[in-house]
This record gives sequence, structure tokens and C-alpha cells, in this order.
Amino acid sequence: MRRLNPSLVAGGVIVGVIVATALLSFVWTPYDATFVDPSVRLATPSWAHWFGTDKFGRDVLSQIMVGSRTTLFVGVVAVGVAAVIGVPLGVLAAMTPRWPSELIMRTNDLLLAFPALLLAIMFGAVFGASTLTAMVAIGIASVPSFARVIRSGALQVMRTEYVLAARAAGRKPFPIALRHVLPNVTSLVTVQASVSFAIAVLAEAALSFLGYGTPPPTPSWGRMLQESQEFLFSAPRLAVFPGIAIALAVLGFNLLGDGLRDRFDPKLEDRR
Amino acid sequence: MNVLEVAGLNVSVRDTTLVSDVDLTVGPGERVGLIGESGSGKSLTALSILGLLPEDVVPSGSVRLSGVDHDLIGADERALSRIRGRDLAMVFQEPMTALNPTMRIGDQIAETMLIHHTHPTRSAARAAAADLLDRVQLPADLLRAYPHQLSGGQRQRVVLAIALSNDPALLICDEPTTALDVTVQALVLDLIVQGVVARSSALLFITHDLAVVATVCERVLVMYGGRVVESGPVHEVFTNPRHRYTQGLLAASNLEAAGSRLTTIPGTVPAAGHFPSGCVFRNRCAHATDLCATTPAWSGTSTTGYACHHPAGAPHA
Amino acid sequence: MLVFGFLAVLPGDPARVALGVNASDEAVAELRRQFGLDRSLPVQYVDWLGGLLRGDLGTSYVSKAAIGPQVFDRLQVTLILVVAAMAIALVLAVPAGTVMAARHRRLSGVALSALSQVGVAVPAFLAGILLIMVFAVKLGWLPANGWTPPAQDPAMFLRQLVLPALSLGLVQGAVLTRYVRSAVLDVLREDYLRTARAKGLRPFPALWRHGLRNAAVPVVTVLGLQLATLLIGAVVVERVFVIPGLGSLLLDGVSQRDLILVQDVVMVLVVAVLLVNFLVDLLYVALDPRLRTGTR
Amino acid sequence: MKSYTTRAVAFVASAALLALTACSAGSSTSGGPSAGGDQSLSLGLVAEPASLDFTTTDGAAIPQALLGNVYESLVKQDESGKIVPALAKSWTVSPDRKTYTFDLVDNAKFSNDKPFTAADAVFSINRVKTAWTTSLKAAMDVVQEAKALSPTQLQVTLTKPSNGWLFRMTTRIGAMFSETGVSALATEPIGTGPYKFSKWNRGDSIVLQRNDAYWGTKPYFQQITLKYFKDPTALNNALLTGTINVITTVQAPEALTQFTSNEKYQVIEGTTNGEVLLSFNNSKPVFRDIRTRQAIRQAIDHKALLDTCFAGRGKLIGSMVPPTDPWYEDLTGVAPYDLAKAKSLLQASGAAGATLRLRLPTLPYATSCGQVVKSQLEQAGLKVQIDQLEFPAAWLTTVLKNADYDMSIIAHVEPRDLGSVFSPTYYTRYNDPELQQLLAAADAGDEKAQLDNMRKAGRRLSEQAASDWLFLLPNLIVADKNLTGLPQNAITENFDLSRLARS
Repeated sequence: MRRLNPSLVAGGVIVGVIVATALLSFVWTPYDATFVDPSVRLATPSWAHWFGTDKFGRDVLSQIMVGSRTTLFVGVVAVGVAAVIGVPLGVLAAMTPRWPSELIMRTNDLLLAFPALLLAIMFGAVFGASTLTAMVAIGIASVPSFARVIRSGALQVMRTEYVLAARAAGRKPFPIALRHVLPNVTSLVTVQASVSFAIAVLAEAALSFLGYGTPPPTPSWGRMLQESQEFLFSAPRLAVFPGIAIALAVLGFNLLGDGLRDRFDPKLEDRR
Repeated sequence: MNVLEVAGLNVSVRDTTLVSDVDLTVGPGERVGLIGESGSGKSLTALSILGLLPEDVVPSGSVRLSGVDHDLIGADERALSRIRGRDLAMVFQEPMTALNPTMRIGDQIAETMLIHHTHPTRSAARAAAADLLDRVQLPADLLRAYPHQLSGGQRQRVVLAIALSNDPALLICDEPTTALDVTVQALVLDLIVQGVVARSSALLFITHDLAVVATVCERVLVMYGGRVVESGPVHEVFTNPRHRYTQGLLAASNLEAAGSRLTTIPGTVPAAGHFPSGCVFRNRCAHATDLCATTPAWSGTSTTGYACHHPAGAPHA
Repeated sequence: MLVFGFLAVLPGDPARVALGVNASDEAVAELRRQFGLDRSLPVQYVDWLGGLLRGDLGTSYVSKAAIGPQVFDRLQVTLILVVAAMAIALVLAVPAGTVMAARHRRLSGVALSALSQVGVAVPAFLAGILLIMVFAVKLGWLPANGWTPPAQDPAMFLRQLVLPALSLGLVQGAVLTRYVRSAVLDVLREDYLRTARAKGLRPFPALWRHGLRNAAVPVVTVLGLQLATLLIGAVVVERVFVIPGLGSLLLDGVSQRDLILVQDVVMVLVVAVLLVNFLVDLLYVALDPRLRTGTR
Repeated sequence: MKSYTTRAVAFVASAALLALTACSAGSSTSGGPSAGGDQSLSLGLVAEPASLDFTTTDGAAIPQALLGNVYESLVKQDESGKIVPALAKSWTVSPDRKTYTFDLVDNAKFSNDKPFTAADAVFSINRVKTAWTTSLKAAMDVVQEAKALSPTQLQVTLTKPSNGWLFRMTTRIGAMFSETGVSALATEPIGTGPYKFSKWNRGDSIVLQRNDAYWGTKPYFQQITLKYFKDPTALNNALLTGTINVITTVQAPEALTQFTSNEKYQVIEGTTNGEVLLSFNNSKPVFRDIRTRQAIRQAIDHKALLDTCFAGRGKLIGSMVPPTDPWYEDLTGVAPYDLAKAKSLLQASGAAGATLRLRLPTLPYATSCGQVVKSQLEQAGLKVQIDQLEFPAAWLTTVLKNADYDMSIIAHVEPRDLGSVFSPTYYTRYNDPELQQLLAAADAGDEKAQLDNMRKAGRRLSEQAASDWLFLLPNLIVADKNLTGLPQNAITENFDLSRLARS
């Protein structure tokens, strides 16, 4: 009889709602989220436009809905990149002898010094500004933390009896990594992924604020927030909806990460 | 008057009862052993005496200490803090982790005395700490050492010095030598006994090791499944066990029958909360009958007796 | 080196940016020659390295001013901001995280915990905008933005520092709180804390005397990481509060394709990260005597 | 084309920098420093210069801060756009309109204490050809010789008559430098103006001090701080909380309401030289057909666009001529909004359904307007793909240099820039010999010929639909109520600080 973990439930529900919204937005939104209609610009919330409209007369609710897609895309790409590079790197650092491992981790530390922002701007300039390039940059910038976490997890696995036994039996490092180490760090990867997801969502918002985020007309919560700047005085609601959406998404993924951590590592149940 | 009187102690976590109805007394200067396998509830019993159970583990019943005019169960933290370390001290099982790694040994010993104002000044407390180290046969220059610079045996002696620093009325030791090398076990045990004898402190000694109980204690209580199943003077219990569990335990530890084939108790200790009702031992007991489904009553006096429907050394019903 | 390679493939050219819109290709080529951009990349790189060894960070293509003093001015500004924010974060996070851990099953702990989760979820610039709206625009208690060097006008410096430091500190504090909480929870489970209680210390004094120093080790790690990433990460808050910090300098450098400047800033960051790592290691040793003898 | 003087165009150097102005520097108006009272003023500006040297660095930010304030020119424009005396008390033009003789003031001094003489003027004019690197220097190509007849008399001979040259002398090209004061232009400008450069806090502000040895009427404020803001909201907040006294360029027109509704502030709304172009790459096959270009112009509802992306501030224009130019005429009727007409034109030209790349610089107004343009053009049956290019670097290289684009949106803020923008070598790739002839005739002719030919040129551009003109950026200034001397229209490239005063 296991108590339901409140973080997991709350995080799961929030993330579920976001995913559902994103899926729903493929088949239905109240309005075309990018349709510009000056005749209804800056409408206050009403039955026709639940969240009102922005300065282009676009429906805010529709934009929030389609924006959830961007948010998920942002997270998936960033986390994907970080995981695909960071996990093998972490496992490698854990399995190699002292000095190559040191080298990997030192390089890793230095990569931390390389600002994600700079990377994002450069990528944008080289490959063209898009959500994708910005997020690949954010992903690369998240590699160090991934590698670090995975390495510590993998080190623990390497010390377990079954790995020692496998090594004693003369199995090659690669099969050991594949059969023993990777499966045992998946829980860590999952936890780190949801945390990085939240970070990526925040990073997209910050990049958008600086004008390096998702380019128009793709709806994005970060850009909505940025566009709402000049209306802070006259129509603060334009900042409120995307602001809440971003905070909720970050909250959701953080809670999910905490919940998963408890679930995978019961001895840390209190920890959250 | 007894130093410690525990009556009807129950310990439970949420809906699971871990310790049931434990009665226990320790007289002045008396050395009492509490014996049982892991999971038998002996450590929980000790922790509930100190009031240091984890937050969600709840004790009930009564624990009284001589010289304290209130029950320790249900007492507030402030009152308990005054007692702990002064009247009641404890040595834990794991010397490697029991000391603060970031604090010098001397400060850790002196702290106990400073908390309870048994030595008014820092320098007096430090001098007393040097003296205590000497009594556990450690050089005084270890005062400035950090725990990691000491071996396990040395650390356990430091823990002992801390526990004895305020001449407690009762010292509780929870498996103090289990984690130590065999070679230093004897020394530590010796120091414990010397320490309590020198201060006329009472000792409650928790262990699973019958040989240790035999050397250290005068009286012994046997716990299984969260209950005291037998108690009495060490010699009597060990030579003439009445409870079938005690009997099995003695046979397994092979104290007497040296050279003969090792016997074990069949089955394994159930997980906490999964002990059978009635006699907690009946699912592993060769003598169990339907009668054992009811909880056996205590036979004998409060200090010597057993709880078994089919005690050893008695004709079968 | 990475930076060098990267900037070389960036579209855009500092000479062209400097000359703007209608520059002829000849004029751009001439200016490139003046900037030394016509040389091969390795030559430029070695040149820069050589300057670095002499302690010379070089001269900006665009402003023609020595970069060294600029970078250090900006670094100083950002450091003041970040350290102030970190101080606020620590002051918030240590007590809050400790209470959250010590009372993690009680309402007060859970409520604080929820609050910190929300804090983590708010982007720092949003926090900044809200703080400005309330304390500067509506209430008029503090200036909305700007930066005054402390030597010039200490009172104004402090007044202008409050809001940006707060907006950065609140968010970082919320993040830090979670690490403090988890570190304290770990410590609470330690045997030595039980020993301390057995000595007669009450829960909070026991945690204070025996727990904090031990809990500090993981917290210091996070603190170091935050400090390093914030040197540039603070740029968004710098933008909101119009603070001439290192992040803004880097952004300007990139947008003007001022290769040397960008290279220098990244260089400074790398040094800063190494320095922070070093300081963190020193702190470890100060905090944990086990690390002093060199053996584990 | 060569003969046309306007070679240079300044782009909006950063976010919507609306070229700002006032009329000429110096002696014109209101009183000297009042006794007591507030002697300092802070102005909030948008784009911080990267360097203080406008001889090698382009962009509107440097002349905006320094020209007319720190540097002065021989002649300047007054509020109505007329060329009036500055460091030259008067001048005469020879009958062949090739030789200009200037009589210079005799009491002007540079801030390095050297007197200003005709020799400095000769030095400054020649230096444009030798030391300047920005493209603006081409405006001096027409000068054959400059010589000092006496310390106070300068003679300039042109290779051919040019109306544009004297006009250009009112811009930064005409700035007078000291022969001994050009060693550190990027960091220490030295000029004869009413203000002296005092300090530059990079990333934050430029501080100017009143030049107490100024030869003309001394300005009101003792110290003026030009503070730079990248974030429009921060700029607004700075005024609201009293950190600055003036927003010289309102970037977020939607936020104006918080000032219009407040007693403490005055809002000035006028015009500028900043034409916001929806530019076409005329070298692309799809734009070679005039019907496509016309269709695009008629598919855009300019009024709705202006309302949407610039809060209705600004003025609708139909060609590359702002209302402050003498040859302005209202050409908004040439291509009125007519969706049906646009659709049929597109059908006729075969461009219907074509996909056009709209490559936008990362500037707020471009991003905003781009989205409206996309939406409106798609209603007319075109497909528009928006691309954002980092401004300035990526945009300059990709769009401006390589002309790798179909359409873009950018404000051209240089005065009288129609010839330079619509040239076959410029990014518009607009090759129109008839236009070139009109411009050449205008530059060489007398005043009437100039007027006629320029008017024809403006009309020709509009009728040929060489690009679409979305709107003219407004001169939007918000300032403390009691501040006087702020320019109504921004038609020069400097922001005149010498006329500012408190009432």
C-alpha cells in the first residue's frame, strides 16, 4: 500500500494538462492563433475571447494553446540534445580510468563557463534564428549538468557487485555499459530530464525577452510575455496569461522531477 | 528504587505496531542485557527511552527514570533535553558515523558538559575532556583531532567518553561493538563495564551477541517480534532457557555444545508488522499448537519469567 | 579557441557593422585591414594570445578603446550585483530550507516548500518587472533602474542595487532553498545528529551546531555553480534594470561582431569559473577537515 | 546617379531609433542659465554608440549626441529645413554655382583651447576624403578644392554644381574638427559646440558639460546626461520615476497612454525622415513585374497596419519623401488599399500563390509590422515566410550586402535618401534610368529645377511601386511638462541640446 506522492501527482497533472492542450491545439483552437485582425485588437476577455486579444487582434487563448506546443518542443529538443550528449559522456567519464575521466569532467566544468546565451545567439546567427537552434544551444549548455549527474550515478553502479562480477568475468566495457550501467541510470536520466525541461522553458522565456527566442509568427509564451511589455500599464492581462503559463509549466516539470526522484529512490522519500 | 522503569511500552508507525507491551526495569548499578535478532525491536525500545524515535514513530506506555518527576513518554523536548546526556546517556552502534566529522574530538566531548553546565567554563570542560579520554585509554592529544583521524575502536571510545562525561544514572549501549574488529571489541566492552562500575551507573546493553551479554551483564531480557519473551539472570536464562525462542537462539549460537553440528532456527524473521498474532514466534516454533494463537501470559516475576505456552523444561501438555 | 572558431563562421563582419549601410566593399576591406581582420585566423589568435600573456586584453575593433579596463569595470558591476543577490539568496534560503527540512511533515514546512517551488518557477526578469511596477512606479520608494558606482554616491548606489539584487536573489534563493532543504534532510538522518541530541541538545541547536557545517558542503557547490553561471545569466536582469554589466557587454560585443571583446569576456568567464571552483574547493577544505590531510 | 549627393543612408541603428532633431545648434533661442534652479538634465535615448567617432563608425547614435552639441558645422538647417549660418556667418555662391565662399565667425574656440580658423575648415573638409571610412564621405567627392583665403574666409570649389553638397554640409560630413584634436576621436571628441564632452560611462551614459567659452549664446543647462536604454519599458520607468527628464524616442508607442494621461508630462508628436519600407528585392524575377509590386502595395491596409503595429502614431506616406522636404506631396492615393484589385493583379502577373521570404531585422517595429504584413499579404493570395535576422550584423550581411531576400522591413532615417535607397547597387536592386536622370537634374539645377525634378522622382518611385512605404516614423518625445526647446519634427541627424530649458 503505497501512499500517492503529492509532487508526482501534482506535477503529472500539470504536465498532463500541458500535453493535452498541445495535442488539442493540433485539432482545435478557438481561433487561428496567428490570424491578425486589427478590428478586435486589445479586446478584453469576453465570451468570444476568453483571455482577450493582443495588439494584433490575435486570440490570446488560442496563442497560449498553440504556445504549449512550442514549450514542449523547446523542452524536448533541449533535453534530447543534453541527454544524447550528456549521458554517454557521464557514463564514459565514470567508466574510464583516472586521467581521461578527469579530462572529461574538467572540460565539462569549463563548458559551464560558456554561457548558454552566447551559444544561442551564435547558433541563431549561423543557422538562422529559430526555436530549434536556440534550443539546441540551451541543450548543449545543459550537457554539463547532465554529464555530472549521470557520472555520479554511473560511478555508484560501477561499484555494485554485479558490475564487479561482470568485469571479473572479463566482459568488455561496452557491453557492461549497455547491459548494466545504462539501465540503472535511467531513473536518474528521467529525473534530470524533467528538471532540465523546466530550465529550458525558463531559458526560452529569457531568450525571447532579449529578442533571441522563438521568431514570429510561431506563438510562444516567452515571446507573448515579451510583446506584452509595452502594455504593462494599459493591459497587464497580456503579461499575466503567458506569465502564469510559463510558471505553471516550470512548476509542473519541477514537481514531476521531484516526484520521480522519490519514486525511484524510496530511501529519499522525505527529501523532495 | 529502580533507575529505569519501563511499563507497557508500545511503539508503532502509522498502523504497524513494532514494539508491544514491553516491561523493563533496571536497578541502580545493575547491568541489564537486551538481546534479540535484528528487527526484534530492541533498538526502538532504547530510542523510545531516550525520546529519539524518528518523527513518525510513536511510542506509548510509560518510561520513568529515577530522579525525574515526570514520565519520559510524552514529555516535551525541553524537559527531555535536560535529562539526555546528564541522567541518561547512550552509545550507538556505528562509531564511524556517530561523531560530527567537522568538529574536534575535544569540543565534542566538552560540549556535553557545557550543555548541562556540569563544568562551568570552557577550559574546565576541556580539562575534564582530557581526563575522560585518559579513562578510555586514549592520549590527550587526540582532543585536537578530528574523527576521521581515528580508528573505529578509538571513535567508539570517544563516544563512550561523551556518554560517561556527566556520570549518567543510566547508560544505554546499542550494539556498541558490532561494527568493531574482534580485537578491539574486548577492550571496548571492558571500558564500558569499568566506566559504569566506576560511576555506579546502571547499564542497559543491547546486543545480538550472547557471548557479549554473558561477559557484560548480570540480567538479560530476550526480545522477539517486538515483545519481551523471556527475562532473568544471565546464568539462569542461558543455562535453562524456558522460551522456545531463547532455546533456539542459544542452540544456534552454540555456546555450550561446542563441536556439535550448528543448529538454526527454521524460517526467517518476518518483516516488521508481519509477525503472527498470539505468540509471535509460533510460525517458526516446532512446539507451536493451536493454543499459541492466543497471546501467552507472562509467567514468573517481573524480573524473571517468560511468555510461552509450551516452555522448555516443562512437560508437554 | 572555440569562440574564435565560432565567431569566424558567424555571418556578419565587424567592419561592415561599423560602416553600416551603404559601405562600399572597398571601404569595408580597408577597415578590415585596419582591424587586422585580413590576416589568417591562426595569426589573429596567436596575436591575441600573445597580448594576453603580456596582460593585454587587446583593443576593441569598434570602440578603439582598450578592452581590459572595460571588461573589469563591467565584471565589477556584475560581481557586486551577483554577490548581493547571493547574499540575499543565502539569507533567505538557509533559514527557509532548514525550517522546510526540519518541519517537512508539518504545515509550515510544506507551505514554505510550495512557496519555494513557485519561486523557482518565476523567471527572474518577470520578478524584476513586478518589483519595479510595485516599488518604483507605484510606490516610488526606490529608483526603477540605473547604476551608480559606489564610490560616486554610496546612498544612490544602494538604493539602485536593492531591486535588481532582490529580483535575482529571490529567484536564486528559491532554487538554493531546495538544495539547503535536501542537504539538511540528509544531515538530519546522520548518526552524529542523533549523538548530539543524545547529549541533550534540542533539535534546532543540534542542527545549528552540528548540522549546518556539514550541510554546507553540497550547498556551497550549488552556490559556486550559481555564481559562475550568473555572471552572464544576470544579463536579463541587467537589461531590465539598465545595469552596465558583463552580460550586456558580451551581448553588445556579439552584435557588433567585436571578436576580441567577445573572446576576452569568455576568457574572463573561464577564469572566473576556475577561480570559483578553486574557492569552492578551499571552502570544502575549510568546512570539512576530512579533506585536509589529502586522504579521503 | 553619381551626381546625386545623397550617397549615404543611415539605418536605424538599433530598435526604432527615430532620427531626432531639432534645428540647428547654437544661438537661436531661449535664455541663458537661470539663477539657481536645476542645472542638470538627463535624457533617455535608445541606441548607445559603439564609438564616438562618426568618421569611421556609421549609425545615427553618434551624430545624434555630438553634432551641433559638441561639433558644429559651417551651416545648419533651421526648423523649417532651411539652410542657415552656423560657424559660417554668411556665404556666397558663384554664378556658375561651383564656388562657395564662406565668412567664418572669428571668436569660436575648440575645447582644446585652439581658435577655430579657416585652416581648420580646410583640414576638416580634406580629411573627409582622406581619413573617413564611412560611406558618407562620398558626399565630399564633388569638392575639387578647399582653401583658406584668410583666417576667417574659406573658399570651396566643386567639380560641378551640386545642391546636395551644401545640404550635406549641415550633416556630420560638415562637422569642423581641430587640426590638433583628432587623435582620439573615438573616445575624446573635440569641437567648438555649446557643450563639451565630459565623460562616457560605457554601457550607461554620456555626460556633456556646458562650454562656458562658447562663442554663441550659452545654453541653459550646466550638465546634460545622455542615458542609454535598450529596453523600452526600462526607458519609460526611468521617466516615471524621475531618473530621466526626457524620452527622446518613444519606442513603445502603446505605452504612451501612461504619459498622456499624466499631468506631469508633455508628449510631442511630429514627423521624422524615417520612412519604414517594405522593401522589395527588385532583382528577383517575381518583383520584375510591376503588377506584383503594385498588388503588394494595394494588398496592405496601411491605416490598419499603422494602428496595429505602431499604435496609430506616425504618418502614412506614399513615397520616399517626408512631409518636411520642400518637394513633398501626398502620394498615399497612388496605391490605395484594394484587396480585390491586389488579387487580380497577382493573378495577372502570375505571382499568386508564390512564397516570399520576408527577412526581418530583429527590431521591434519590424517584428511587429512583419506579422501584420504577412497576414495581409496572405489574404491577397501570397505565401509569406518570416525569417528573423539578427540586427545589425546578420541583417547587414545577408540582406543589405548579399541581397539574399525577397522582402524586408527597415526604416531609412537618413534625410533625402531616395536616390541612394533606390539604386541598382543598393539592396533594393532598383534599376531605373529615368529616376537617375530626374535626380541628376535636380542636383545640378537651380532651386526650381530641383523642386520640380525631386517631386517627379518621388511620384515616379510611387507609381513604379519600387517598394512599399508602410509609414513614416513619428517624432515621439515625452518630457517633463516644464521643459522647453524640444523639437516638434526630427529632420536633422542631431538632437539639439542647446535650446533646451526649463520654464
